[in-house]
Formats: sequence, C-alpha cells, structure tokens
Amino acid sequence: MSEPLLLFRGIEKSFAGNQILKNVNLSIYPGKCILLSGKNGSGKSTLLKIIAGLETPSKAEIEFSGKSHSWKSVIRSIRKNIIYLHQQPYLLSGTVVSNVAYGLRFTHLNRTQRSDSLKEALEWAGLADVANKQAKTLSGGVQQRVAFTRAWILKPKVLLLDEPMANMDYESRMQACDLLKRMKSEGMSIVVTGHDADIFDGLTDKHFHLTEGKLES
Amino acid sequence: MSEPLLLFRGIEKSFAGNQILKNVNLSIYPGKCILLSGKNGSGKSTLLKIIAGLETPSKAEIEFSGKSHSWKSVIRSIRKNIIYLHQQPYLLSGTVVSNVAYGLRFTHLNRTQRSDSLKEALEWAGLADVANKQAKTLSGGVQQRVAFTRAWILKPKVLLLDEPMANMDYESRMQACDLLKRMKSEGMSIVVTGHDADIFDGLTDKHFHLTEGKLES
Amino acid sequence: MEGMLISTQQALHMLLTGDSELWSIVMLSFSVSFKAIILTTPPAMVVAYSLANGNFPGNKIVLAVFNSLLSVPTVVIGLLLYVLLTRQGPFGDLRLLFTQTAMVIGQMMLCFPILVALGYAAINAADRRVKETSITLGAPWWFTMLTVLYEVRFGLLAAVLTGFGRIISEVGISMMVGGNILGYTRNITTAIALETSKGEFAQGIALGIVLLLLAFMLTAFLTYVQGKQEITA
Amino acid sequence: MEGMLISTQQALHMLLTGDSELWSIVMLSFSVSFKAIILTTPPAMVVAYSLANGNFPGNKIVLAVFNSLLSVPTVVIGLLLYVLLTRQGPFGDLRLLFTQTAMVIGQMMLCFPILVALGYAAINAADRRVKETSITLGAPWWFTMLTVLYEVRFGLLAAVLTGFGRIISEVGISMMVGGNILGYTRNITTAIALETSKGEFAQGIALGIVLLLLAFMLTAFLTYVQGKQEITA
Amino acid sequence: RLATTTSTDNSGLIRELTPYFEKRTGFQLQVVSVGTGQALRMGQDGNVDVLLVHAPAAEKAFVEAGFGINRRAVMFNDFVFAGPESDPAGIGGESDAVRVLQKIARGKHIFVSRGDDSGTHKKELSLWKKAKLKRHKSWYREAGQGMGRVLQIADEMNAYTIVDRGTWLAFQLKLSLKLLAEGDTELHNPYSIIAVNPARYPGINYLGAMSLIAWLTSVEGQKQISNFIINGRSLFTPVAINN
Ligand SMILES: Nc1ncnc2c1ncn2[C@@H]1O[C@H](COP(=O)(O)OP(=O)(O)OP(=O)(O)O)[C@@H](O)[C@H]1O
Ligand SMILES: Nc1ncnc2c1ncn2[C@@H]1O[C@H](COP(=O)(O)OP(=O)(O)OP(=O)(O)O)[C@@H](O)[C@H]1O
Ligand SMILES: [Mg+2]
Ligand SMILES: [Mg+2]
Repeated sequence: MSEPLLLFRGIEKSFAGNQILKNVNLSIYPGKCILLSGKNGSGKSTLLKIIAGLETPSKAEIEFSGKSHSWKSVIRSIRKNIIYLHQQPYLLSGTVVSNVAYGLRFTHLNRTQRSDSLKEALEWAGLADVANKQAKTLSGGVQQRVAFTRAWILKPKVLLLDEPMANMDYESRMQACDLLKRMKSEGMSIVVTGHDADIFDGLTDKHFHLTEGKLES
Repeated sequence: MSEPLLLFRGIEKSFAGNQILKNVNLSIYPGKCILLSGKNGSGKSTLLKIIAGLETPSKAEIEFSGKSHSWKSVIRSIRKNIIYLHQQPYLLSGTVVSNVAYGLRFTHLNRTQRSDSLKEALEWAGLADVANKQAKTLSGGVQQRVAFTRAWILKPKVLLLDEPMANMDYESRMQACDLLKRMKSEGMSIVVTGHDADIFDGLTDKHFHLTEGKLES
Repeated sequence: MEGMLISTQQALHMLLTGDSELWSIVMLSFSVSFKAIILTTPPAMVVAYSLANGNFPGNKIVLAVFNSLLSVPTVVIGLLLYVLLTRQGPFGDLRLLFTQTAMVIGQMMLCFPILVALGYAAINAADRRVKETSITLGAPWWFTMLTVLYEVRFGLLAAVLTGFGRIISEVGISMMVGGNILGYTRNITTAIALETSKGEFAQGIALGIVLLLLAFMLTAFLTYVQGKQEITA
Repeated sequence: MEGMLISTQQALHMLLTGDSELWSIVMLSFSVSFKAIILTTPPAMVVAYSLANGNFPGNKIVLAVFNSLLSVPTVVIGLLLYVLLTRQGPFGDLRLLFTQTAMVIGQMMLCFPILVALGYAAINAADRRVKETSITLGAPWWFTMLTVLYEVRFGLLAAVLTGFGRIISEVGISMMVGGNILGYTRNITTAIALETSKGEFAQGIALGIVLLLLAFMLTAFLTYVQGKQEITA
Repeated sequence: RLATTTSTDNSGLIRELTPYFEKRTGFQLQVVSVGTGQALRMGQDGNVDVLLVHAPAAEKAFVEAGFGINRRAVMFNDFVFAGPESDPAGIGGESDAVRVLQKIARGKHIFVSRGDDSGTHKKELSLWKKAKLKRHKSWYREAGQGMGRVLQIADEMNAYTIVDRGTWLAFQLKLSLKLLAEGDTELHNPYSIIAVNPARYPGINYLGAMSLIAWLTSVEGQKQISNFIINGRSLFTPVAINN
C-alpha cells in the first residue's frame, strides 16, 4: 500500500468522565474509502468530528509526511483539506444554491470555474429543480442531499460523511455512491459511517467496527 | 376487512403554489400497519403531519363512525389519539427520563402506573443506562430511540412514524420492530415511512407509494 | 476624579456599616423594581408567546407597537401616570400618587414592552418542532407554552435582566409619580438626580457605583446559575 | 386630559407644517441616536460573538459585568462623561462638553452593554452546527462569525431595536453632557424634561407622542422588512 | 454661555431677555439651566462663562475661592408661603415668617420642603433655624426636586410649602393651593450674576460674560427685567441701578 495521507494515533475522548474513545488509531490513504460502523452511541460521530477538527480530543497525535505532531498544533492547518458532513445536516438560511456555493468562495477557483462547478453539482445531485427554493423548507431527504452536495463540491482531500444516506431514497443513494466512486478515483479519501454496509457496496475498501471505544477491522 | 378507524379523504396541500398532495385518500384500520414510501420530497412527512394535525391542509375531510367532517372541525379532538414522530426528532431539554415521561402526565394513569410503564419502556428500549443523561448530548441514533420510546409509551390509537429507524443500529431496529408488532397486536394502527421496505418486514400490512402527489399501492 | 474615589469609598463604607438612610434608599429601589419585574414577567411572556404563535391578522402591527413603545421616555410614562393618578384625574380617588405603588405601576408599564419584544424574539427563534412535539404528545396549550418558554429560557433570562436593568436605572417615573420624598419614595436614581442637581457629582457617581455593585452581585449570581445549567444542558 | 389632546394636536400640526424649532429638535434626537447605534453595533456584535464562542476563562465574569452595566442610570454615565470631558478633566482639551459629539459618545456607552448582553443571548441560542458547518466548509473565522450572526439576525434586530429605544428615550446623558442648549443640543427628551419642569405636562406628553409616532413608523418599517424575509425563510 | 437656575429660566425671563441682549451686543447667549448647586459647579469647572444664581452664602464662597469675579446684584423677588385653601394651620394673612412655621409645626401639618440644597431650600432651613423648631419625618417631607414639582406635590398632599414668587405666579393657575402668607423682609430672594474667573480658564469667553453683566445691570437691561410681567404682576425687582 502507498503512504498514508494522514495517520491519527492514540485518539482518546471523554465526555463528563465517560471515556468514549480509547486509544484509537486510524490511517487515511489517498483514494481509499473507510466504512465505520458501530452501535448507536459508540462514538462514530465523535471520531469523525475529532478528525475534522470540530471536537477536541483528550489526547491525539497526527502523523503526516513522516512526522508526528500533536493534534492541537496542526489541526487548524489540516482541517482545510477535510470536510465533515453532519449526521443531521444544518442548512443555512438562503436558497439551495447559496448553500451549495457556500464553500466555493474560499477556494482558489475563479468566477467562471465556480459557476461551472456549481451548475454541474446541482445537475448531478438532481437539485436543479429546487435550486432557488429556500433550503430550510426542503424535505429531510433533500436537505441531506443538499448538504452532501455542499461538501463534495469542494473536492477536499478527505471527506468525512456521517450517515450520509440514511434519509435518501434509493435513486439518490445510487447516485451518491456513483459520485463518491468517481471522487475516489480522483484521489479523494473518504470516511463514511453507517449501519447498512450494503448501501456502500463496491465503494468501501476497509471496514472498521467501533466497540467499547476501540476500532476493530 | 373491519371498519376503518379513520378515513382521510381528498387531502390536498400546496406550499407557495406548488401542489404537493393531490386528492390523497387514506384509511387507517385498527391493528394494521401502513408503509408509506416515495422519493425524497414527495410529501410523506407532510401527509403524516396533516394526519397528526400539525400541518394545515388546503382541503381535507375526515370520516369516522360513519360520518364525514371537515378536517378543521374535528382535528383537535382527533389528534389526542394520534402521535407523530418527527423525521429528525427534537429532544427537549432535560434528561432521557424526563423526555420519555413527557406525555405521561397528560394521560389518565396514576403515579404508580406511570412509573411502571416508564421503567418498562426504558428497559425495552435499552435506555436504562442513559436514563439520567441529558438528552441533547446523546448520539443521533440514541436520540431517535428516545423519541421513539417517548411516542409509543403513550400507546395512542394511531402512531405515525417518520423514518423512525434511519439512524438506528441493527439491534435497535429489530427491537423496535418487535415492539411495534406487539403494539399492533394490541390494536394500535401504525403508519410508517421509509426508504428500505425490508427493515419493516413482517410488520407492514399495506404498502403505499407516493408519486406526484398521489398514493399508489 | 479624586472626589469620586473618596465619595465612592464613603458610600461603600456607609453601605457596609449599615447606614440606615442609604440602606432604606437602596432597599426601596430594589423592592420596587423586583415587584415590578415579577408582576410583569408572566403576562408579558403570555403576550409574547401569543404574538409569536397566534396567526391573528394584526400580529405584526401589534409587535411594531410594542417595539416602538421601547422608545417612550420614562418621564412621559411618568407624566401619563401622573395625569391618571392626580387628584382630579380618573384614578385620583385611589390616592396613589407619590407612593411606592405608583412607582411599581409605572415601572411595570416601562418594562412590559421590553419583555414582550425581547420575549417574542427569543420565542420566535425556538425550533418549530418544540411546539409540534409538545402538541402531538398530548400537552394542553398552556403546557406547550411552558415547554417552549423553557426551551428558550436563556433568551428569556436575558430579556428579564434587560427589563430589570431598565427599571432599576430609570428615574423619570420614580421622580414623577414617586416624588423623591425622603424615607417614602426616594430611591437610588432619584437620590442621584438630587445630588447631581446640587452639583455633588462625586456623590452621584458614588451612588451609581453602589447600584452597579449590587446589580453585579445579582447578575453574577444569575450568570453562575445559568452557567451551571448550561454545563448539564 | 383635554390639554393633552390639544397639545398633541398642536405638536403634530407643528410637525406637519414643518415648524423649524420642533423639527430641529426632532432631527437632532434621531441623528444623535442613529450615529450612536450605528457606531456601536459592529464592535458590540464582535464582543458578543467572542463571549459566546471564545472559551477564555473570564468569559462568564465579563458577561456578568455587561449584564450589570444594564443597571447603570443614564445620569451616572452622563456624570462620568462630564468628569472626563470637563475643562480640567483628562479630555478637556477636546472641548467636547455641551456638543452633540458628547451626546453620541454617552449614548454609545449606554447602548454598548445592551447590545452585547442581548447579542450574546441571541448568538448563544444559535445551533452549534452553524459554526461547525461554516468552519468545515473552509470559512475564515470572520466569515464564520458573519454566518452565525446572519442565522440569528432576528434576535440581533431585536437587540438593536432595544438599544435604539433605550438611547432615543434617555435624558440623563443628553442633559448632562449636552446641556439642553436650544438649537445646539436640545433633543426631544431634554425638551420634554424642560416642559415638565415648567409644569407644562401636556406639552411634555405631546412631545412624547411625537417621538412615539416616529419610532412607530421606523419599527413598523423594520418589522415589515423582517416579515417579508421571514416568509421566504 | 450662561448657567442659570431653573427658576429664572422656567419663568421665561431669560427667553424674554435673550433677543434684546443679542441684538445690542452681538454675542450669542447659550443657556444651560440647572439647579443653583450644579450651576456653581459648572462655573467652578470652567464649563460655562457666566452664572445667574441666588444663594448668597454659596456665591460669596465661590468668589472668595477665586472661581468667580465681578459678582453683581441684578434683581430680587421674594418668597411666599402657599398652602391648602382650607388652611388648617391658620397662617392666612400672617406676615411673620417665623410665626408661620411655628403654627405649621405645632399642628404637625404636612410641609413639603425642596430638600435639594437650592437657594430656596437654604432660605427655608435658615428660617427653621431662626424659629428653633424640630422637624419630624411624619409631617416634614423632603421632596428633593425643583420648585414647580414641589408645588405640585404640596398640592396633591394638601400641604404647605415655601415658594419663590416667580414660580408661584407661573404655577398658580394650575394649582388649588393658595398664597397664604407673604411680606416679611426675611423672605427676600436676591439674584446675582457672576463672571467665571478667566484667569483660571484661558478659554473662557470673558468678554461675552462681561457684556452680559454690563447689559443686565444697564438701564436697558434693568428696564427689561421690570417689564417682565406674568399674570399682571412684575416678577423681579431690579436692584442694580438704584443701589
Ligand atoms: N414549510 C414549508 N414551506 C415550503 N415548502 C415546504 C415546506 N415543508 C415542506 N415543503 C415542501 O413540500 C415537499 C414535500 O416535503 P416532505 O417533507 O413532505 O417530503 P418527504 O416525502 O417527507 O421527503 P423525504 O423523504 O426527503 O423526507 C417538498 O418539496 C418540500 O420542499
Ligand atoms: N456534547 C456531548 N456531551 C456529553 N456527551 C456526549 C456529547 N457528544 C456525544 N456524547 C456522548 O458520546 C457518545 C458517542 O456519541 P456519538 O455521537 O459519537 O455516537 P455515534 O457512534 O455517532 O452514534 P450514532 O450511531 O447514534 O450516531 C454518546 O454516548 C454520547 O452520549
Ligand atoms: Mg453518530
Ligand atoms: Mg420526510
């Protein structure tokens, strides 16, 4: 196998004295997809949030380019390349377009590139019809689709998806899977959580199970 | 088949000029379970909310005990027997116990009965461990389980469940299905929405599909 | 500047050694304003909730009225109340003018629109699912209201603190319908106004600092309680 | 009562026929308070956001300080500013006493804690996912701040309206550092205070009603805009 | 810039005089109307140029401390006793101020005091001292407000009070109180004008201040003062010329 892009080592996390994660190690390889399963409350979302820099671990180290760093010291610079998709996504006030385009203004794309990728994304996700609707009035499944599109349009190096398809209909799931496969082939690393392994058939390269704070493959 | 408990006739609903539901008829029989499927944004949640009296239809009639009434005139008295479970449930501030017990104070049960059924419910749902945790700090799947428990503990005549198991792990799903089967056998009517018909195997008696505002079986 | 420090020291010393005149003024301030805020909060919350949830037509206009009532100077409220309570006025027979009761009534009039406007904003920001969940679980309307109010309690606390700050610091009403009568209706703010008119600026500021410190103790306590709740929320 | 009606009629008539003295007083009130609120809002929002999101240790204490500053009487702020701006005071050389600039500064001091306290409450009620979503999508901190502020804009609007109502209706600061000089620093509230001290209650109330009506037009407009936004939100 | 007591401003005198003065001298008059104590304080701080006040003892101290110069008597009016029409204390027609107070105190009739260290309040206190009477909270109410408001409070309470004639004439018609006792020379109320010492504050508009003093004490100014009439009575008696 090639070099890992990022290596998270010794992640520990406690909430109010309850240790949720115990010495978890996770390597993220470019162009590979990891499926993370585990019972409700086992810590899947917490782990993804720590990797995304949205939750502070009690302890963690990050290794890349052959060097080890403390989580605190490098997470800010790393998280630019990592996008986390909430299990229950939050759509911002405004239209579907403004939500999907949100992150584009922080990229180095120019105007035409932005509007091109925006158009392509809406088309792909089947959101062209609702493009100008207020995002908060959408149905649960469509909201999830919008959040999904809002994340992958940025083509980050690492995409963390927290049960991204739980509320999607069959067609949308297939579409999303196709999309992820394409991104993978372009070198993106993906970590996805879910309770139905079969949804992600043909997409995942590795399957980890989280039990009692520990990762098992 | 026996008499329907409730018959909703000619439900229509528009949002901002968009007609979502077109002349939908739905009969709810005691002790039967209906599965409602449909693409994202097809109107499943909207239909359930109208039945629960939480969303106002443009037009609708309700028939029961052989008489037809306008939705507006009777929904307030009817909705006491109907409970709707949100697709993305909202847990109130407070512990898991206080959430699950919320509706009990409006029933005719006495103190001991209440605490008995509370205990039983927590046990059944596997929530005894987290009973005294703050509900808002729970993981997504556990929150869904709490909301589920909070609804069925009241044993309403009609239970409307909007994708109740999307975020639950395998075990919890099996448990919830068992529970619903028991309730059904005690005469409860259930309407459930979802994208994976197989989750509800052996539970549903009828399967309707919502397309372009119309119900098809 | 120096005078200010000395006066503040003096005032604090008087406060700590239990100077009865100063204490009676301080106690009067707080007791009047406490009564006013406690009597006003429940009806104001009900009105705010109705405005946020009712869909009666004049909704927005009523809200705009309450919002513009925020701009009414206290002395105008004092004047209106004076006109109502004066001997030949409609409620003259009650002989309420220049009593603490009149001050309480005036302060209630002052903080009512504040509590409604800010309460409305807080309630309106509540997730719509709160109300729906409560209703579908069988709660009667008033319990649903309490549930929603409880969910937005921090916003409501801010509203109440703002209302309290407004009335404990107001002087127009207290002066106008209280009369600043020593031992009867003199509170901190009218005492400050008096010192100011005498040119005793240092003493005015000193009294202001006394008020500030007491208010700080009160809000620090409330913030502490709020903080404790938040940890577990 | 009758006198009140007549005076109000007179005042409104003067307003509509463009009586220059009345208009200059009204314009002065609004221009001073507008300047104050516009200058105060941005820094207050930044402070409120930092308090709600920063996890520096003194957080809660700073918040309690702002909350208790809500209880400072305007005349005390006026006195403090007077002591600062007076000839031999630290800023005496600026010759700001009895100018509109001094009034603006005083009113800014008055509404700053209000905007911080209420802004904090609104921002704190925001869903934590707003901030997380913004950060993970690559927004720099200031854009994340703007996103959060935009999500809670109705709460912030309520805060700003409350702050504006507070300063346009205050009299202690304007009187103390403005001086109520006709044509220079006389605004509606100091004019009301003057009429009141003359015993011309009807005229005081009439001026109050003028202020109320103008405030109503302003807030009705804002509520209308807010309402329009909400429909599409 | 002139700082004056509210009583002169409220009576309308200053407003009446301003245009004459501005036309004659070309100076603009900005009036800050506050209590006597606050006016003196503003002069002491150098925030105004000239003061028109009525508290002889405090004025003297002010000048002696070097804050003000050129103190000139401008005019006087007098104090009167007002009370309810029924006059339970029976002070009606009394001309001896001390006797009036004795009657009020003996009957424990409610008396409303300014209680604000103003010129009027100081005068009242000196009268109580002269009468050697103890006052008790149950009937002696310290209101701590301006003269007009004290009159209204006394009116509401059916109480007695002491008031300067200017305010009395201005408020008379709005009250059910009656003027009951007047005329004692003890009850004179002299107003003086004082320029703020320019040596202390270089930016003081000393020229303007002196112009106002000169004009107010000139024949024209004094004539305008005596021409100021409310309810058919001249309010202030000019004293600068005849003395
Ligand atoms: N408050 C609202 N304002 C405007 N449009 C709305 C509102 N609520 C729902 N809609 C629209 O109504 C349609 C049906 O929504 P609904 O939530 O019922 O779909 P659904 O079948 O539950 O979809 P999903 O499987 O994604 O949950 C959607 O197009 C949605 O955008
Ligand atoms: N802010 C918090 N405060 C306290 N406890 C928390 C908090 N966030 C998460 N937890 C706890 O951490 C544990 C793991 O939560 P997490 O959301 O990571 O689980 P999960 O594996 O994603 O579960 P699910 O499948 O239900 O989404 C849970 O027991 C939860 O109660
Ligand atoms: Mg999770
Ligand atoms: Mg739905």
